[in-house]
Amino acid sequence: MAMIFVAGVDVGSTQTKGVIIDEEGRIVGRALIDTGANVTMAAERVFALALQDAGLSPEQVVFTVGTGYGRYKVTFGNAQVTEISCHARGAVHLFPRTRTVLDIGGQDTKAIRVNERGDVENFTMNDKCSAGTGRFLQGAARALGIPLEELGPMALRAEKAVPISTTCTVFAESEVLSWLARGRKVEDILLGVHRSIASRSIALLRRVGIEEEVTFTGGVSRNPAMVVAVREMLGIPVNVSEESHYMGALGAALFAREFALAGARSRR
Amino acid sequence: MVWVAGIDVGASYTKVVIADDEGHVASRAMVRTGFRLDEAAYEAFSLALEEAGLQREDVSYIVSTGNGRAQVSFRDAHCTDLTACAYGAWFFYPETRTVLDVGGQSMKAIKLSEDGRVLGFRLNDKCAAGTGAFLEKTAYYMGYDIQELGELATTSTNPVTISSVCAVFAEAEVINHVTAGVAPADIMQGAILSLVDRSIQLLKRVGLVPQVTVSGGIMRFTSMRKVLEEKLGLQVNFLPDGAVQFTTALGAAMLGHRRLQRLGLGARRLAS
Amino acid sequence: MGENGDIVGRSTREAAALMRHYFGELAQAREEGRPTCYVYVMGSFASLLRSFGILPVFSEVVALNTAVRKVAHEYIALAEDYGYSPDVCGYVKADVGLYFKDGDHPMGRIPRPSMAVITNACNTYIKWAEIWERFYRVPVMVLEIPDPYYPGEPYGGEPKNEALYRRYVVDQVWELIRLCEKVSGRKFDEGRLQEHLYYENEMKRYYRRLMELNKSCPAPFDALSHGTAFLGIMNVLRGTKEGAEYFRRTVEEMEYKVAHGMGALPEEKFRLFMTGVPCYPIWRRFGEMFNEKGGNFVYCTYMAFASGGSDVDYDFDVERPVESMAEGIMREVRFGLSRLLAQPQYLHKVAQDYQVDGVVFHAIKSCRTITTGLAETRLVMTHELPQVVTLYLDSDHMDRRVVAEAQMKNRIDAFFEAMAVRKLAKVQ
Amino acid sequence: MGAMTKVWSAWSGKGLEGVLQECRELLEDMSFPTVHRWREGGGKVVGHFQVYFPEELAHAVGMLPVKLRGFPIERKAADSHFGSYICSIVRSNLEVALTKRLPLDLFVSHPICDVARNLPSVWRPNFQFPCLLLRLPQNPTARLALDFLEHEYRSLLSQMEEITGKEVTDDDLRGSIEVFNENRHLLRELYRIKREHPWLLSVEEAYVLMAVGTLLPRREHNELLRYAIPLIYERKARPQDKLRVVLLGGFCEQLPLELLRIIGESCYVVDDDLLIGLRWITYDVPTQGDPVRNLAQAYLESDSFSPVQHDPRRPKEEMILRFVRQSGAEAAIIGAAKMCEPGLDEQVAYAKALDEAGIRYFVFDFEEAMTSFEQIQLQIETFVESIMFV
Repeated sequence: MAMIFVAGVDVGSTQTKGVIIDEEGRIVGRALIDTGANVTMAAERVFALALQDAGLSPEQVVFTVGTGYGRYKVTFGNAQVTEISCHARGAVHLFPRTRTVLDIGGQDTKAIRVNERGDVENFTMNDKCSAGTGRFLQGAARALGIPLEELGPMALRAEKAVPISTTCTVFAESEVLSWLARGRKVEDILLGVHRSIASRSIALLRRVGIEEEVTFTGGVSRNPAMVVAVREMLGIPVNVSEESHYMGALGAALFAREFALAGARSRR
Repeated sequence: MVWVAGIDVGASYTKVVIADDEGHVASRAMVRTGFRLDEAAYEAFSLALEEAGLQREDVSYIVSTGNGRAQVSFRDAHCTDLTACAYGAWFFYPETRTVLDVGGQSMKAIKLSEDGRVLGFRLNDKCAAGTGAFLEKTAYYMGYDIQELGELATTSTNPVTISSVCAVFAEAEVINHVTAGVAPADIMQGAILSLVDRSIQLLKRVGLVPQVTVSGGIMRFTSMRKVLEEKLGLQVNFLPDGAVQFTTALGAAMLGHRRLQRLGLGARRLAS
Repeated sequence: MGENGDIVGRSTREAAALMRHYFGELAQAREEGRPTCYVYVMGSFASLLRSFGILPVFSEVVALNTAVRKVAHEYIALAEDYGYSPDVCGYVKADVGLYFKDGDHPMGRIPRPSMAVITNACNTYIKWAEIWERFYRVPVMVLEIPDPYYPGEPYGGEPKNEALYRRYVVDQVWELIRLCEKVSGRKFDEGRLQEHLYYENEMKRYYRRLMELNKSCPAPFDALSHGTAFLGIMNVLRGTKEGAEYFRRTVEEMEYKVAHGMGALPEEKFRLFMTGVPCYPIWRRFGEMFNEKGGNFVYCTYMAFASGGSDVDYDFDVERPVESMAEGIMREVRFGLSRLLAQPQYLHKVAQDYQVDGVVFHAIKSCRTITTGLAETRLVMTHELPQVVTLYLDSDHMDRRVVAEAQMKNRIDAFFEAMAVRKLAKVQ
Repeated sequence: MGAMTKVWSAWSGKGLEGVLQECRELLEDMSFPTVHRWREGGGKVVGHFQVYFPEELAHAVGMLPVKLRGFPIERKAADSHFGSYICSIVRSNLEVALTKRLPLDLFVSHPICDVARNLPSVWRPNFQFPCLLLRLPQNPTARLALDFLEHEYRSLLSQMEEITGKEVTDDDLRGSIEVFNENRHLLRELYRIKREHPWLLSVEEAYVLMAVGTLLPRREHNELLRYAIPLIYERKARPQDKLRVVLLGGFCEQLPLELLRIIGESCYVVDDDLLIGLRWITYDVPTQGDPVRNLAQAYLESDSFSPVQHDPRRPKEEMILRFVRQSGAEAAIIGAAKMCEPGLDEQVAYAKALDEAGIRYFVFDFEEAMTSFEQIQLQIETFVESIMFV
């Protein structure tokens, strides 16, 4: 019997990610593009690119799960699962002892309690007024005129963090500018920004209860200063994967595998 | 000839206007503000002097304004950009009694007396900040440039409702509409309508008295003007192209002139 | 089907008709200049007011109907133009807007007050009533009810100063009676009060019965949508014969459904419990997001506090109407209020009694009475009842500007995914 | 015994600038050295939420009353206990208690707003010490309001007696009332300086001198004020042409020091409601008769006002106009804390009253935790410019 492949497509507000895995759960293909205005097209394109990356043809993928804000727009998908469930699945797949997942994304931050199978036991998401954490970083980057990916490394060179009081994304820029005007070092301001996001994320984690191990996923987990801040303020080790920005798509693919296998069983 | 200067040290740009006592602009200059506010102010002022063919001593009075107003070490006086912007708008349209200023981060409505004094003012609610910037982001989401958005919106037939005033949630609403496959023109027009609604609300709160003069870049698009005038049921003054960005600096300069008159100092420099 | 068709769904239809009738009565009172009293759902003194022929105007009910009818923003904008902050309670602002629209309301013209009586059940009530004092220049009485002694417990123990508290409240009730005499021009009639209290007792007995019936699996009604209709009638017809009849018939309907194993939904997959108020700006859609996934609200704290604590186990002693009414109101207000404070033990008990799978915490920007304790309650609950999945939503009950439907939907979907996993685990 | 411990002497012998600097540092020191020293001396501590608390009672049983006025602190622990839409002061108060920086033996809140009345139930699951609600009457004209309050005070007193193990006599209470009468007298003196010689003492300086009282035994605060007030009069400062304003909005959550400084730069604040609870009672509480009843009566009869006290005898419109006129102010600055329902509601009524009286005013909102002030400074300066210039 031929190898079975399944796919997960994670349509986020800024980026769309696709992952293809085999029956063993190994990633065989992946792709990442900007979402843009046409969501369905983005989903199709990322799927095509992931296929290309895996060297597969569409027919070889037996099941596709859509996730993320645009999950219902993955028209070629066979099912939809929220990104909360997907991040939980993905995190436990990569770090099997994970019991708590922190996912900081562009629109939402999520704290998720999971069991050993990667099922969501309980979860909580950011408060209304601290929505858009990823945007918060973008705002700071724009205010300082520094590329997004350099924020983390710069913050790591800080001496003393400035206090950043606003949780509101809209005011991130003006608060950063206000510290600049008072002559504070860019590095210290950035560290302040990172610590403020980390501290809010930890408040979220406390709401669901922190049980080790903790895995940090989502785009923002690629930022080294954020990882350091979260580890430091939590006081316990935190898992971070190289694949963390693909975590939602990976989780979706894992769901696709389960659904495909369950379907296959029921057909037998 | 008595020369006065207004220096508007804004978050992104520093603008200078040098004018005579009649309000004729001799020169204008603009530089990026950067982190050293005093230096930016000095640089822009020097450029303006050069363009006007004047020496520093020729300028009798300097008023700084904007975020960095207190950092301009060579000023004679400073005032806030609200006071300066209102006076600048009044200078262009002396019948102005209400000024609306729509910037990227904040929106202001100012009530004026017959001689251009500020009688009252209101800023947007804190949870409705970032409105202008939101419009740009909306355009970006749809894959358009900010310059094209006015044009785009005119083709809208069925604009969406955007009920959030918070830029973060409004953005989520836009994403939602995009995800639902709504036509970009309808989303754009929806965003414009919501911005105009909020401007009108702010104008009402400060107590709208005609004439209304609009300053601020985002309102310069024809479609936006049209919607605003329709909804207000009034003709609205728009500052001429090219002048918009310098209104505040000009206002500061002319306030300087007024101060000179008050002090009876004429062309003599106050201090050096 | 014939018999079913008659009885099933009757309570909803009749509630809608009665509510329309109430608004008609309000409009009529305005035309005829009948005395009216502005009141709130917690501590409304409706029976006492009715005994004087004074029509109680439930300001929260009036306000929320602007949101359900999707015009709340028009009223809120008028209040904000006048100076009220976006952070201020949406009910208050809708009511301020109503003043500026001279009582113009989608359900009919609302009369101005002849007087107002409020309790301290919610502190915003007091600030709100101060606005009436300024706008309408009518007597406003703030009747103080000492707070629950042990927050979080329905009516725990006999506090040390209870005898004094009772005297304090009774004394204030007499003050209120004198005010009603002045406003209505009528003498206090104990017999009429007894009659209204008798009907109020009836209504509350049926109301408690309804809450009890919903412990059945499947539950016969949805505590959010149907429950809100019930508590609406509980308020606006409190102490009336029509109200008692309505609840008699409603209990009949629900008993019938239970006897025939009929639930509120075609298939009750998940039993839910909501704490907080409904999301009126998207009233129908909010319920659908749960119902379409097989989630039925079997209990909602709204039914407790927004009915003025009508589920409290206390019958007025009609033989000593004033004292008993004072004590009843004191218990009801405290009981209602204790549902609003951080309340882990109470939620615990409800979750077990009603066999719930998930709890929805609905925090709203408008109301800090409801919202302050939610996060702490959830925190304690997460630790102590790990088998129950929880969902925390932030929005508003009036202001559509802070209701983000797409974000809400995402969270609700994840909530159901988590509950589905639990259910599966239980079966295996 | 706690009452004997001297907890703070850093200021002694210093000049006025030095004293002010010490006060600022104490207010911003989130390790609460004075409270720890008090406890090390064997004393107990009651943390009470704003606005008013009968501190005389705590003082008489030998407890240090610490006003939970909100604190400038990075929040790590408290935020998971509250959702959005809750003001900053309740978060920072919980933060200092959860992190054990501020050690407490009793927490008391009041039903002054929907959040405050809910606090005992939010705090209770997190602490071993009792968390109570002290009910201050909301119907002060009720016939039994005084009896009610007196009984509430007695219940509180017996709770505190249980904690310290000290039985209080009427003489203890009378002695305590005397100390607080003197404190209020000294604070009135401070405010007289602001009103009559505003150039001698800025709003921020007066505030820090007053606010350290929330962290000290009142005798020590009296000593400090007795020392500092003559120094203020000795100051060499020249009156400036500044706008005289009253500042309202600091009755519960406090304006950050930086914001007070900004306001002080362009205005003379000739009166305000900062920490109004410390000055709620405006006359000397009688020491004859029943001291507990006297205290209760003083609370009910006092002429003070704030958005969280309902009192039909004192319509707030009248109160604010009197407040402005008595201080000889030309304008009013009316703040409200973010998410503070009573403050925000009242702001509107104040504004309308001032409108009708033709008094210029400026309305703003703030947060104790705010760190950027550009917008607010812009508006305050524009406001001042619009009155003083052109």
